[in-house]
Amino acid sequence: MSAFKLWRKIRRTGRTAEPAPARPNGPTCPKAVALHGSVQLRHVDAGSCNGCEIEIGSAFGPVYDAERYGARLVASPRHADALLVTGPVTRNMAVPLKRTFEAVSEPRIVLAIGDCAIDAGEFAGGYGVYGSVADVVQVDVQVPGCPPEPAAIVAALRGLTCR
Amino acid sequence: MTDISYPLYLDLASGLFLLTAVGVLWRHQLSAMIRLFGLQGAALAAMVTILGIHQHSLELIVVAAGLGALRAGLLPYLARRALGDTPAEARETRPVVNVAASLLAAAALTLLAYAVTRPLVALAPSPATAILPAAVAVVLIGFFTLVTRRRALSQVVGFLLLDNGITATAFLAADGVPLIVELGVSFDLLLVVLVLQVLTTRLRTAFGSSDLDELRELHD
Amino acid sequence: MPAGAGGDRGGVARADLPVTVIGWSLAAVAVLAGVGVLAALVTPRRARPVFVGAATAGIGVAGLVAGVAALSGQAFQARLPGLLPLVGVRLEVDPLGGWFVAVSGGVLAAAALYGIGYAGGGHGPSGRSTQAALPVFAAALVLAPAAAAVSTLLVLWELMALASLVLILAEHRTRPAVAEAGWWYAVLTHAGFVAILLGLVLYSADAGGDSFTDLRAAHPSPALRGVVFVLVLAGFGSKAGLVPLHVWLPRAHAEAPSPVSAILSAAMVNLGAYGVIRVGLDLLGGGSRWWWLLVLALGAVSALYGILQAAVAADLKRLLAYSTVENMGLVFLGLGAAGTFATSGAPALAALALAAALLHVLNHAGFKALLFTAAGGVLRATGTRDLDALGGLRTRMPATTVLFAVGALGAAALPPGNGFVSEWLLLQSLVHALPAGGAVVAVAMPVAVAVVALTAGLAVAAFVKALGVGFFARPRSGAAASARESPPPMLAAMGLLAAACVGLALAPTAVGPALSRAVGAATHHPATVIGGGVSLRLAGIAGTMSPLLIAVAVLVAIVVCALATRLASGRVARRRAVPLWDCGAGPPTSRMQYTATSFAEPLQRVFDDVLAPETDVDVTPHTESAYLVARMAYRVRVPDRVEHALYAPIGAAARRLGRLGPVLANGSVHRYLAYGFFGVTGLLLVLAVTR
Amino acid sequence: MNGAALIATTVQVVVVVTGAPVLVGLMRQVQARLEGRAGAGIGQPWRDLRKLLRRAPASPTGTGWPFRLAPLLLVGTSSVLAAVTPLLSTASPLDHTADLFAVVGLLALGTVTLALAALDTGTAFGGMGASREVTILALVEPTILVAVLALSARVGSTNLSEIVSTTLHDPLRVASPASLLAAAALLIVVIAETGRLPVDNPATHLELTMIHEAMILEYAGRDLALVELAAAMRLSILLGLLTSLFVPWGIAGADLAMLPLALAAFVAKVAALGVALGAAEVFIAKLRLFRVPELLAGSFVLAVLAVATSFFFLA
Repeated sequence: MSAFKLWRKIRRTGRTAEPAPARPNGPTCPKAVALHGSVQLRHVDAGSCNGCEIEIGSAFGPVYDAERYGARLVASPRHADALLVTGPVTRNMAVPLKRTFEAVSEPRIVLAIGDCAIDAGEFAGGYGVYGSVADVVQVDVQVPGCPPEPAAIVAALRGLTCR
Repeated sequence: MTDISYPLYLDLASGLFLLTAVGVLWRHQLSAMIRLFGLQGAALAAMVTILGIHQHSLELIVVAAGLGALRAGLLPYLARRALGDTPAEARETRPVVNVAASLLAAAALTLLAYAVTRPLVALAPSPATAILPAAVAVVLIGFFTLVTRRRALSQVVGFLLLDNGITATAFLAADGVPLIVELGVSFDLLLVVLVLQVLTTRLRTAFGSSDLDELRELHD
Repeated sequence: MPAGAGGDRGGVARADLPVTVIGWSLAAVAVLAGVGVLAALVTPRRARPVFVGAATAGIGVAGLVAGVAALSGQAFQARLPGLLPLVGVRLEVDPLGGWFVAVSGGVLAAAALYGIGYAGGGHGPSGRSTQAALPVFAAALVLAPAAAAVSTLLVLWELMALASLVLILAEHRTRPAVAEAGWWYAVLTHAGFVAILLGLVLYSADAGGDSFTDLRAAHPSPALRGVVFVLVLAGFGSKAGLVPLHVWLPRAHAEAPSPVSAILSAAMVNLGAYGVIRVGLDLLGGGSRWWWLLVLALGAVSALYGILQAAVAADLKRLLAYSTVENMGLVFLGLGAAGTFATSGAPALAALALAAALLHVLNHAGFKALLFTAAGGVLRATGTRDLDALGGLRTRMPATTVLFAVGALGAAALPPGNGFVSEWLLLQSLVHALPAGGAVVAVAMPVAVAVVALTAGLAVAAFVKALGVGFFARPRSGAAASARESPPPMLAAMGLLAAACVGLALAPTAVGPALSRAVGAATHHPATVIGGGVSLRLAGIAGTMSPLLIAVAVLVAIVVCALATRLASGRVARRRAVPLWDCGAGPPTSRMQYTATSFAEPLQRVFDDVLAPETDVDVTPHTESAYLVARMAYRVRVPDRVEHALYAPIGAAARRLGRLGPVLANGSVHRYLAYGFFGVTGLLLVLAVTR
Repeated sequence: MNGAALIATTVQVVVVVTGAPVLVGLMRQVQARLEGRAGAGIGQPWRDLRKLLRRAPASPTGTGWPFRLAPLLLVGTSSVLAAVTPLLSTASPLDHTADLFAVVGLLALGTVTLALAALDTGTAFGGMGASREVTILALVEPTILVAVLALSARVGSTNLSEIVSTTLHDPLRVASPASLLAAAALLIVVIAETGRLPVDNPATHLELTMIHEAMILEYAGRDLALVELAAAMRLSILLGLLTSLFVPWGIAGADLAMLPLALAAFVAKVAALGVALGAAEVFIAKLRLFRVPELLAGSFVLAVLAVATSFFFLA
């Protein structure tokens, strides 16, 4: 029975994805040239308040649907081309972040999502905070905002996949 | 329908008839069991209808209609009523024999049914008797369900499977049974369900669940 | 070549000993056995294994020659009246016997060569008695299938049992478990011997002569035939390790020194199958259907139970031993199917099933000898058989790893392995039986197919575990980390066995004619069973399969795919070495790896009701608070359930019986004399009354 | 005949290799649409593969030839399967090479190599994935072989082309209970073998729920591309095998003229089956690992019923 309910729901809802904005011209970072419309992302929470996680979640949700541009979250950095790093890097997460970065095969792209990732933001100078993402690994793309809009995240990803 | 396709339709109906029985063993959800039982009633009715059309006997078709109304309509409805909507009742949590084992048992029972009915089929080989094994298998599986399930309601379903199997066997072995017998059987079935509904509601109000093992407590 | 010596030894009965290849090689076997024993007694401890090993290898080669000669069509019969009091010795090698003689010979040759290397460096048995027992065992093993009379067979059988017992007990000083294993073996093998003795003596008493020709000519009553068959089946079944008579096998094969394990597991157990074929099909000529359904059921149960235990075993040699139970089960399943078809009027299918069983005997001998020798190399190098403590041998013992992988491929019955070919034959015979026989067959065959399939699946699990956990990944203990590759003689022996496995896997049709002859000798219906060149063709069945082409195709596909990826990946993309992905938290230690136990846990959970594993968790809390856990120990062991359920009560009964002893024998001489007196008078009394 | 057959076989392999990722893309697209998303388009898996092929493969510390060899062996066995199964034409020159048993064996061989590679990495997740994979493999075997028995009992041969052509010659057989039951049983088996819902979730990120994914966590770049390609190929081969066994219409014989038609029919059938599977996956959730044996026991029952009916309805 529940299957029928679900089917009716699907029928009534229809398509929720918003129409795609204009397609970007050319990759925003040089390393993205080899990607050809497909980027696998590994998400690293380096000590975020989970605001950015929620936004990333909705960026991959039905409304913004980042997957339609060829971006996909994967389970292992070995499968990834790029890292989505959020939050100020805490002392405990500095080494893991570095290891994760090294586990991604060349060429690696790092996206710093949110103000905290760009410059430790609110938490700058906190006793448990190591610093910004750029203090640990080199950052290629920055998505400012606290938290950044899903649209901004999607735009950054489209900058990599050029779709 | 043509005589070539008649055995085919009969086979398909019997296949559904048997599969629903296996499905009852397969599922944990009591509501699903009841749904499968209803489906089986429909398959039974279809089988009898096909027989009726093939033998051009109106009586059989009427009986089939009655069977359909009772087995696919009324009994499942009553059973669902008896089920109520308390979540504790909704699942056959831990049957006496776990599901995988009872499925293997079902396979063994089917093979057994096929083996024992061979002489019967050999007596009068015809499309109708050819699917006799399926009916006997349903009888055995129904009995198995009756033995190995704990919930009162799943046992009722098992009993109803048993009766479906017997009915099918009767229709396939002899060319149909007298209407009155069929009605009698169905009516006392009806009674069983009504009684059990009362009993389960009582049990639920008394103990909050209808695990039959708890009936022992009624003694002392 | 001591064949010359063999000549004047055979002179005892030159009158009716036709001078053929088989004759010479059997004589050579006898002589070499004597030489071996002599060498074991006189040579110094250091050199002993070399001489004895050489003699044993010679026995093996001679046996191989004799068997191959018999399979190529030569016949041999001999009667040596002087050799055994009263009855004399009758030898005859027909293709059926030749098949088993050849298998035993091949295994013996390789295992003896292996033993020479194994004994080096103070490993393995080098005691006088043990070394003396080896050639005797080998000779008995080779000659037993050549026996052509009940008395000869029984003598050789008992000789084999005693010699093997001595060999199994070789290391009883160092490990108490060995003594226990020997005890189990002694009890069960002698119970089996008694059963065979009873059965065959009943039979020959009815036939009025103990040579096989007399037995073939005899026509005993159906009841007697049934009794004889059941007795003989029990006896030979205990030798083949059929459930529930298998209890000795995992202990003995695991505790014996590795070369001996190889011989036991690859050669000796086969004789159980030989006995059932010889007596059931050849001498008794088929009999009635329920015999073979019984054999089928026993085989199915053994196959499933054996492989289940193997799949959850954490001890490498125990795993291999249980897999022997499984494979013997498959062989008996084939025999049962063959008998069932023969008795329900489908001779072609019967021949096919029997061919499958015989081929599986050969294949199993090949890969099991290989696996046991490789496991012996591991044991020699690391001192442990516990898979949970192994691992990382791929880098330390590369050759052994590859050889073990070859054997494991065969044992897992995956293409292109040699085990796959015989299981394919078996399945073909079972699948096409469906229209053949009545309802019984129609119910039995799907079950049999399902059993074979489940067995194959579990075998895959067991050997993925053995190879992946035991040899791959990183060492789980210091012993495994400091392992060293085996010496050349051992590797050479393993190489020979591996070559045999590969040959059998890729060109099974090469043994086709020999197989057909052996089957013909057993069923008295000479016919070609399997034929074809590159691809395997069956008589009367449309199924075909070509392991060689499959292997070639896979190789070609791999090469093509490698080249294609090279092209597609372009100039970039050089493979780079990286640390393991550790989720960012420090490098994973070797203790974080899956062990054999954890690998088997899901299967153990699925088959909980069958295996009934024993788990116990003990928690030691902190001294200050009962809620803080200081240490937690989790232990799980899967005991042999049959042993607990069946043999414990018997043992208890025997113990109760034993308590009568002190009552009867209280040490007074008069009482003992009185027993004797009353015995004699009672006997006389009985005679007086009956006469 | 042989030349034509050879061409047909090569076409088969090429179609499977190129089409398999598209099939996966199609299934993902269907799911995306049902979830109200736009979807990445059916070409996306190929874009991923193209990119992965250009990226550097990694060989983690302590891994050796088993880890290196597995991807090649996976693709190798899969392409051999694509060659021997009658997807487009029943006149494959390799038909005498491998019958249904051999096909099952080759499938298992592929799974085993991947499991061994996962064990070779010596990580906890690799071992976990391998252990679960071989457990499911072991439980799936009986269903497959008993279903094979049901299919080959009437034909009298386990050779695929014979089964297919026999079915072509009397279509009524397809609707018989025996073949319907066998089809249901094999469908469940295919779902389990290819690691789809409800047995395994191919899109999961949670290591502890993984089966197939957990085994390939260490692969990167080119190796990963090969593994993904092989997985897609196995899926499409198995779906193709199902269609060939149960709805074989359109499969060509030895003559090349029929080949385009056969190709169209094959693509249509497999696409339809894939869409159905993909849509069904939206409605169901993953089973607990220890409920999977119940599912497989159920499929086994179906297979046994198929055998029983196929034998007893002969009378």
